[in-house]
Amino acid sequence: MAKQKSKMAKAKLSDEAREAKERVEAHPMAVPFLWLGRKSVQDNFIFLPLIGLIITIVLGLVFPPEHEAPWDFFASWAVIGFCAYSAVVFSAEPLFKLLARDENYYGEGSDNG
Amino acid sequence: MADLLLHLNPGFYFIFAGILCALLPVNIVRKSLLVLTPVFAAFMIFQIYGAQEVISGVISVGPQELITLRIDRLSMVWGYIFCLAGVLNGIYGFHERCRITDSSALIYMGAAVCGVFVGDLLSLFIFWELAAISSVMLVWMGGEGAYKAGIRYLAIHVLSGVLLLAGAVIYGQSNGGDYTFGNIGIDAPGGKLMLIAMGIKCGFPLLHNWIQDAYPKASITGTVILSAFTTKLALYALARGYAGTDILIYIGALMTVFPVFFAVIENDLRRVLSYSLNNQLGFMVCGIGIGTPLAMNGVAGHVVADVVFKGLLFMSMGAVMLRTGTAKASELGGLFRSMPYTTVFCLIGAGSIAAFPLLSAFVTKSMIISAALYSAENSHAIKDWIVLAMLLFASAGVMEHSGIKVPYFTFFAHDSGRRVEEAPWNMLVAMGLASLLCIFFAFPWGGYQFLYSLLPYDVKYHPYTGDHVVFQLQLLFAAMLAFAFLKRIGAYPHERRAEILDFDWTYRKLGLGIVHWMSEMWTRLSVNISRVSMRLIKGTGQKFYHIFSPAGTMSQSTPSGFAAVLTAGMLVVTLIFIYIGAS
Amino acid sequence: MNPHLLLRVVSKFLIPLIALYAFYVQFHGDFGPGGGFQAGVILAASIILYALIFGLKEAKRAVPPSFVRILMTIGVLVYGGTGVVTWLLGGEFLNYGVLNHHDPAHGQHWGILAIELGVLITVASVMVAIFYAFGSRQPDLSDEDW
Amino acid sequence: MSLISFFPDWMLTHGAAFLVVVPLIAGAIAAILPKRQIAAALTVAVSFICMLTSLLLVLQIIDGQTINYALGGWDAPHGIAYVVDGLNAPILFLISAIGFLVSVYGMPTIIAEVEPKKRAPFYAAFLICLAGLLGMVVTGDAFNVFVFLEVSSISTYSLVAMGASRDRRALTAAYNYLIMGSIGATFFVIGLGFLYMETGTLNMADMAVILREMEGGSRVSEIAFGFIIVGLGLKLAMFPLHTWLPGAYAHSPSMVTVFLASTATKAALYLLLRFVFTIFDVSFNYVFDVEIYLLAGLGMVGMILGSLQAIFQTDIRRVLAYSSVAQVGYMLLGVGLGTAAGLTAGYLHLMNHAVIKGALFMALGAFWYRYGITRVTDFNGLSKSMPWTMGAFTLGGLSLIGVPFTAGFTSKFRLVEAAFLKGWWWAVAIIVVSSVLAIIYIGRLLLAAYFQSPPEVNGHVVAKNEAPLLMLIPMWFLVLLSIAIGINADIMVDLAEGAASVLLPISAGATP
Repeated sequence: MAKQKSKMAKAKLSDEAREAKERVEAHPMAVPFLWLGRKSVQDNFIFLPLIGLIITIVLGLVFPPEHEAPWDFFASWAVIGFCAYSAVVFSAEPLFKLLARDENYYGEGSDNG
Repeated sequence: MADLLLHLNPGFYFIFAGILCALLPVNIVRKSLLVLTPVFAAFMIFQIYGAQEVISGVISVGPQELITLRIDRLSMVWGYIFCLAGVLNGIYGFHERCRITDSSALIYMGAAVCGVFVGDLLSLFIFWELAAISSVMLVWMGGEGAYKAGIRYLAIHVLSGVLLLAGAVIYGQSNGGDYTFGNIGIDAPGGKLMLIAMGIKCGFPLLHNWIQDAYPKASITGTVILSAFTTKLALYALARGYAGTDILIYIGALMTVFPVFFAVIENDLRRVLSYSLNNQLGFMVCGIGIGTPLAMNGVAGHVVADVVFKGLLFMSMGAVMLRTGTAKASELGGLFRSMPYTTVFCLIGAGSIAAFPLLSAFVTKSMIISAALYSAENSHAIKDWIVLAMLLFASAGVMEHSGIKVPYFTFFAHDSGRRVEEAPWNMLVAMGLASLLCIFFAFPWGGYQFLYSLLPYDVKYHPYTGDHVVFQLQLLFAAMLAFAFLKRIGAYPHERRAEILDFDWTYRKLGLGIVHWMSEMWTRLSVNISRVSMRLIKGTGQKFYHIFSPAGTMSQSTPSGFAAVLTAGMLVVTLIFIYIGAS
Repeated sequence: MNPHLLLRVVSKFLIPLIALYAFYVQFHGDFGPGGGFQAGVILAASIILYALIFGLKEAKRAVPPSFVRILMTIGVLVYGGTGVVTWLLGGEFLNYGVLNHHDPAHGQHWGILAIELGVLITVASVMVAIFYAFGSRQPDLSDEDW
Repeated sequence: MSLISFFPDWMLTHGAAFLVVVPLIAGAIAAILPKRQIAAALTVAVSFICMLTSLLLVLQIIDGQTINYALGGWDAPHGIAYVVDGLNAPILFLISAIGFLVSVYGMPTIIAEVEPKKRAPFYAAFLICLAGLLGMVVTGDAFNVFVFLEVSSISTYSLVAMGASRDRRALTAAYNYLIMGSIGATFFVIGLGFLYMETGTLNMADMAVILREMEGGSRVSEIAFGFIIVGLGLKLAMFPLHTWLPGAYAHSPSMVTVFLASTATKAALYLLLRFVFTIFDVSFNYVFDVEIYLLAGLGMVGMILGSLQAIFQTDIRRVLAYSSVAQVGYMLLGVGLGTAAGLTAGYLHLMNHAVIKGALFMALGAFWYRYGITRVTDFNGLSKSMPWTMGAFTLGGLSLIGVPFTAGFTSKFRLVEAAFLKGWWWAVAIIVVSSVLAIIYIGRLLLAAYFQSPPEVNGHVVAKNEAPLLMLIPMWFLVLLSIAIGINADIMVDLAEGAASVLLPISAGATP
């Protein structure tokens, strides 16, 4: 438990240290938004769409669709979105295996590095 | 004089300016021309086009009349958006000092504008080819790898032009010499040829590879310019000639879906955007296929929106490339620290293409999807519902590649450690303007109404209904959730450098291989043949030489005696002819 | 002892007669057979005879080649000049009728005489010139051999 | 016509005779002039006067008028008439204008090419040749044609022979030409004799009327036609009878080559047109037969074989001489088509070819003048040593090939069009093949001139040595003229159409 805590503290510390370093290098307008780069922020980003999704599903009950598709139910668009997205992402791996070749495959060199 | 200007296709201003630019050594003048010409052209369109269709500038070439100016509600939309894109591109390329890019860009824009405003197929062909030829210069400015891509690009576009011409000639001849460019339809003579020609330029499935091949290899500004015109010109031609052609619905639906899969595995972000471009074109082609006034409005509106937000995305990637030297997702990341403005603009572009409410695609793409929905409701046909499903799937797919992948891997994700400068001011201005437009076109209080007022048909459509907003957001949030979720569980694939095969493999590898193989075979064969053939050729040549050379039989200074005999022989021959003729 | 003594004596007597006959043919041309061309040939024949008998050198002294060349031109000029004169008098080229404004027939006479004279001069001089040209070539045979 | 008002009235009435008489008399005078310079000045002046006179004639006939000038006041059919109409007026102008340009061009070259003693006679012969050519075109009397044909031919033989001081082969060439030319003239006069026997007149217009009344006449007139065609064919270098031409073009002095190439064959071709279409008539079966099979056929054979021969030549003048044989083929094809379009194209090509070939031979003369170049291999790097002359040669060569915006293109294009109209697809193919061959023989020269480096003499690259201005100006005038025709051929086309309308009056009806 303590170990975990110290690990978290360490992570936090390194985040802070990194941010301090970045603050010097970063664009002045970007300074207030450096927290976006924190790991915790990125990890917890998931809650933003989750909350949004829940709200819109609820609102979907308030505003029923005027034109219904045969497959429509109350959260159908959410399901479509989630499934379609996941399908695309999961298809990436096999597709990559199937289609990816070395960058110099056509013998024209890799463009722009 | 002013009267004359009213009969001049506004595209010619671009071409004149382009030729001028080719000769002008002064950079600042060229740049101002690049920005001011579109403004002036747009002003002229405004002057020429009242409310009625305008047809003028008829030039007679031999028996054929070329209508060089025809503005109606359909072409007007394209004309304005091309001018707008011209201005944005002009500002965006302000920092660049390259005479070739400037002049060819202007000529290219001019060709596109002319192509949109001409009234007959032959003129269309001329500008179709001019656009191809002038734009290949932009590809070639991209550096080393671009040369071969440019050649392929040119070959494909010239092929497209040839098909168009062939179809046009067949069509015109069967119409009794009437080449007017109106609704053609797939069943008209030559209609299929022209459809394929436009299909090539539009990136129909299997004909699309030139987009992903050439655009990412063009120069930074080149890509931005290219993205706006060629495919949109082809869309205009489709909208004009093939509105309501059923097969376009399915082609379009297919076009929206397949690029999604390529985009997800592609590493080069400009290539990702090219696939995304293809995918957006799919929506519009589908809309043209549906062909109802609402769908056509959706197409026209989405063209406007697409030129702006796709331009914006390409611009932001261009800015990144300018500063970091690469557009590969695997090499980038965390750039929001260095390029905050670009990040914001890119996010606005991504939001627009993903059709977030209050951003432009929301008010345009939804018209197409609604039209698909209505037609499916009317027909109750399974295939129409499938089309709708494909479109919805593709909408989620858009969210994946353009809405999330492009901005995420560039500006967030794992910090690549690159610390670079913010984009130059002119790029920021161009991107800023484009972002404002993205917002303006979807602005619920006056913005989208303005956009709709430009559209070719008078159809009432309200994008901001409660259910529409809610369900669109549902879709998008679900997609984002899926992204975050997959990322979290580590299922989201890492970006890897690779060359992704597409249909162009058939000609870049298979075709080339066949050619190589055949030439190899030919070499072997010719070793055997050569001895025989060489002897034959040599023999013939020598025989010719013996006959015709100065020392040869034909050329020896003929002795007068022989010449006299020849003359007598000639007399005999003549008399025989006369005898035959007289009797 | 000159082998051609007889020839010389006779030809010396004949040559003026031949020349005179040439002029007879010339001036009689518009009444009877004859005219400038024939007259020119006859006149040339007299000179050529002279050259044959007395040698080319002598003939060239009597009628110098440069003189012959000029005569050729003069003949043409007389012919052409007549035409030009008719022009100047207001007629068509070679329309002799205008030469005498009282009687066109007289004009015709004058004109044809002038023309024939031009022809005579040219033909005679060209004949002589051709003869000179051939005669001036180095002979392949010496004088003794024939 | 406002231009006409610049000429004195007297010229209006007497122009036709004036045109012939002036160079004739001047030729006689030139023969005895003591100094070359005076003779040269006289030649330039006279040819200039001739050019103005013929310009006047062209202006007078341009609205379809015909000028009849009765020589000596004796009216036609009895007297000799000089007739100027749409057919021969442009040729008259062509001959006299080329004569003027050539005499300017010749001023430097004659010094280099002709012995001092022979220079004045050279000019005399040139003027007489000019008079002969003009006379043979202007006259309306068939026998007078023969007279002037001989006048021009005999003076041409001597002109060719005067190239002997440059190249001894000129003598054999002149001799060959003499034999062949005499045969041609004899054939022609035999034909005239037969024709006189048949019709009893020597006046062309009269002959035409009588022959039409006789509906082509008997065997006598048929044989007359055969002799005339062969005789003229020889003069205009119709394909198998062209053997005299390369030698005569290759070895005569440059000025003579230019003059011959641009005018002599053209005048003969004019006579062919005159005899085939106006004196005889294509409605006579035998004429039609000869026209459509023999003239067109031999024209096309000549187009191919002439071009092929041009490719293999090593002497540049022979290259162009054989090319002339090929180009005559084009004109004959136009004649053979027999339609108004074909005749227009053939006539246009006649004029254009005179301009083009004149320019090309002028350039060759300049090459010889500066570097003594006669062989194709000597062309190496000429673009660097004589840029202006080579430029003229290049443009002329392109025009000969028939590149768009040159004179050669306009006439070839019209010829192709005419062949299409008539439905002679194969003729189109042959025109194309011949043009491709032209690309080869001209391209060969251009490649050497532009992509090889100039030869070195004693380790030094030969110095740049441009031709004198007196040669460059006429050369470039012709070259620019050919470009101008290529850009706007309206005037030429009008003239050619006028000529075609003389040949095929509507009343006589076009050939089937």
